[in-house]
Amino acid sequence: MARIIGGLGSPHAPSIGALIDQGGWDQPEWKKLMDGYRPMQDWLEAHKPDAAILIYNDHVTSFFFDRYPTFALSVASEHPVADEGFGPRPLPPVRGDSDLAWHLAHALVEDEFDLTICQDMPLDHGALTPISAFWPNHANGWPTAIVPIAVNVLQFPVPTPRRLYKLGQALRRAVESWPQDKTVVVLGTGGLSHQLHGERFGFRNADWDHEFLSLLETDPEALASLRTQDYIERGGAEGAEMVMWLAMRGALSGEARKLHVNYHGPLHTGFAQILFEEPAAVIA
Amino acid sequence: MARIIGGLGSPHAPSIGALIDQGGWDQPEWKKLMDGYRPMQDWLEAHKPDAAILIYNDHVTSFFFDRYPTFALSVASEHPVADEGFGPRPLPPVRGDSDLAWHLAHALVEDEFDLTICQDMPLDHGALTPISAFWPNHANGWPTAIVPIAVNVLQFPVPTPRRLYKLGQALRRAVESWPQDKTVVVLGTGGLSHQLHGERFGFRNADWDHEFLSLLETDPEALASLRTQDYIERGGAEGAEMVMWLAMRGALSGEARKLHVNYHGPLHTGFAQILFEEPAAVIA
Amino acid sequence: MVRQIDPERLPAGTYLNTGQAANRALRVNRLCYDLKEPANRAAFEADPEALMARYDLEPEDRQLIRDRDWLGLVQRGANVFPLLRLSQLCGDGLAGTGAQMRGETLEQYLATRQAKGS
Amino acid sequence: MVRQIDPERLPAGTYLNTGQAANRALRVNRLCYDLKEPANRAAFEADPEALMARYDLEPEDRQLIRDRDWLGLVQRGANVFPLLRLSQLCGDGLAGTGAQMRGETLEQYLATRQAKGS
Ligand SMILES: [Fe+3]
Ligand SMILES: [Fe+3]
Repeated sequence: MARIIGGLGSPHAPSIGALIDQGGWDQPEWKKLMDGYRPMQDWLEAHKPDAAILIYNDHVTSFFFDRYPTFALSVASEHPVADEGFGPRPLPPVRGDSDLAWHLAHALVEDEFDLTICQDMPLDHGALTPISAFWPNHANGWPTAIVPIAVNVLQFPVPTPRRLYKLGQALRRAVESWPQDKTVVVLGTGGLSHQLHGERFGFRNADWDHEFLSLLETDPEALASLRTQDYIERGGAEGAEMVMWLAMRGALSGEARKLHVNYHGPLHTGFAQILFEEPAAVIA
Repeated sequence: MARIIGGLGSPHAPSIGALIDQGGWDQPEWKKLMDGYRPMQDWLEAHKPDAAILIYNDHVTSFFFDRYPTFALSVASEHPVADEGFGPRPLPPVRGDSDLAWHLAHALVEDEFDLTICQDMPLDHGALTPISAFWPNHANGWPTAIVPIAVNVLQFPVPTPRRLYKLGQALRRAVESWPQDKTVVVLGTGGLSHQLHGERFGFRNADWDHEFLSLLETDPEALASLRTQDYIERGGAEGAEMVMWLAMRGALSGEARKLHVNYHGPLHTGFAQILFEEPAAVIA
Repeated sequence: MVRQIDPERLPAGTYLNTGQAANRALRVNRLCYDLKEPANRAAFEADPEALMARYDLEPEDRQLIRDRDWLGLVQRGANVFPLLRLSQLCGDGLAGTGAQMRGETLEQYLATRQAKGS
Repeated sequence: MVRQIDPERLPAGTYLNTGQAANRALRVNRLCYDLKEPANRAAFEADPEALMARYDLEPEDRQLIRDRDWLGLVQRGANVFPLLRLSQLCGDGLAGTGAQMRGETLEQYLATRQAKGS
C-alpha cells in the first residue's frame, strides 16, 4: 500500500522560476527566499518520493473561462511546459503517473469530489515554479512523477477553505488505498498574502502570513473554519489562493512534524516555504 | 423567494429530435412515445415556469476528453445549438438565465459541489431533445429560460447515484435561496435502459425500467443507494445515465405528486417520461 | 465510500471508458470528435490516410479504422459517441454499427427489435 | 453552508471575477488569453484595432485598451492574469501595471517596497 511521507508548501511566482532558469540561486536580493528551498531539496533527495500530488492553480493559461473547473485532475503520463505568452521555460516535459492519477480519480469521485478529469494539461508557473525549485537538477528530467490538481482560485465562487482541507483528507484515503508499495508527497503552492489587481494592488500582510504558517502547523482546523472573505480581507484577493496549502495539510496525519519554515516578503507578495514530515518517512 | 414547482423526466435520443423537426408527432410507429409528451406540454403551458434547470449529458460534442467535467454548469445567457456532425438542428439559440445560474454556482460551490463553470457551452441532443419535446412551439424562441448542468456519464469514474440525488437536494436549497419571486422546474434526461457499445449493444431491460420508474416515485432513496455497477448490470452501460433522473427527483419535496408516466421501448432504448408536481405549483 | 465498479465483473461485451486505455485512445477519440467539423468529414472522405496521419495514430488504430472494425476500436478504448460520427460517415447507421459489434447482420439485429427505423 | 463572500463588504479596490460582469468581460478576457499565441501578440502590435475587431469587443472595452487603462478594464470585469499579458505587451511590467492601478508612478509604488526588481 502506498503512503504519504511528507507535505511541502511553496510560492509559485513566475519571478522565482526566472531566477532558477538564470542560475540565480545566490543573488543577494533573493538569497533569503532561495535558501528556503535548500532543506526541502535535501529532504527530497534523501527520501526520493515516487510521486508528488501537486495542488496548484492555472493562471488562465491551460484553462479559459469558457469552461472553468473547480478541481481539475490530470491523468496524463506527460505534461507539456506551457507558453504563457513569453515563450515556454527551458524545462523538460513533466512526467505524470497515470496509474496513480486514475486511482485518485476513482477514489475521489466515489468520495463525492466532482473532478474534471484532464488528459491534456500543459502546466504554467503555478506548477512549474515549485517543482523547479524543489528539484533543481531537472535539466534531464524529473526524478519524481507529478500528479497535478488545478484549483480554481480566480473566478468566484472558489472552493471553500474547508473544501480544500477535505480534499486533502480524501487524498490521504485515496493514496492509502492505492495498491502499490510507493511513497508520495503532497505539494501545496501559492501565496502567501498578495493582491495583484485594483487600487489594492500590492497589499501584503506579514502578520497574517505568520499566523497562517503557525496555525497550519498547530491548528489547521481553525484555518479550514475561516471564510473565503476572511482570506481576502487578511491576505488579499490573489493571496486567498493560500487555501491550496490546506489541501496539503489535510493530507497529513496528526503525527506529521514541521521540519522547516521560511518567510520573506520583499516586493509584491509574502513568500513562504514549509516542510512537514510524516513518521512514515523515517528511513529504517 | 423562488420555488420549484415540478420535475420532468424525458429521454434525449437524437431520433426523437429528428422526428420533432420533421413534424412526426403522429407517426404511427412512434405515437406511443410522442403522445407521452402531451400531458407534459399541457402542464408546462398551464404553469409557465420562469426557468428550468436541465440535468443532461453532452455526448462528446461540447466537451472532449482533454478536459472532462463531472458537473458543468452554464452561466451563459444564451446557448448555441451544436453541430454534432450532421449540421445543427433548426432550433433557435437556447436562452439561459445568468442571474439564476450564478446564484446556483455560488450556492452549490459553497455546498461543496465542485462545478465547472461554463460561459460558452453549445448544447447537443442531450439537452435539445427534451426541451424541443416539452416546448413544441419553439420556432420563435423558448418560453422558459434553461440553466443546463452537464453530467459526466461517459468516462469513468462517473458520479455516484447518491451524488446525483444529493445534487438535486442541493439544487432545491439553492433555488429556495434565490431572492426572486420566480418558478422553476427541474428536468432529468436520458435513458432508460440501453447499451450502445460492445457485443452487448442493444441490451434493454423493461422490467428494470418499470422498477426504476416506480421507485423513483415511492423510494428514491433506494435508487440512490445502488451502485453504478448495479445500473450498468440492470440497465446497460449507456443506460446508467438514468442516474440523472435522481437529481431531478432529489430536487423535489416529499409532497411532490406523480401526475403522469409513460413507457415505450421499441428499438435500442427503453424510453420513458414522467411528470411530478409540487404543491407549490397549484394555481391559486 | 462505496466502490462503484467491479472491473472484473462487468457484463460480457461491456468496455468502460477509463484508465490507461482511455489515455491510449485519446488520439482516436480526438479524430472522431473533430468529425463534427464538416471540413474534417470532407478530409476523411477524400483521403482517410492523410487525415489519420494528422492525428498521429498508432498502426493498430489506423488498421482498425481501415477495416471499419467498430468493435475493435471500442475494445482499444474508443468511446462509442465520437465513434458513431466515424461509423455513420462510413455508412453504418446506429443499428448497423451495433449489429456489427454484436457480430450480426443488420437484418439479424433488427429482427430482435419490435420496431424498425432509426 | 456558510456564505463565503459579502460582496457589499469587500476591501476597497477589490473586484472579484464573477457574475454578469464576468459574462460581459468574456470577450476581453479571451483577447488577453489568446495573447499567449505569438501570432496574436504580433497581430496586436501590428494593428490593435484589427485584432480587437476579431473579438467583437464593446466600444467601452476598445477605448479602455486604447487608453491602456488597466484599472478600468479590471473594473469592467477583466481578470488580472490574462490582462497582465496585454499590459506587459504594452510595456507595463507587473509593478508598472500595479502602480497604475494604485494611481501612482512606478517610482512611488516601488518606494513602498523593500526590494527592487520584478
Ligand atoms: Fe497563483
Ligand atoms: Fe445520453
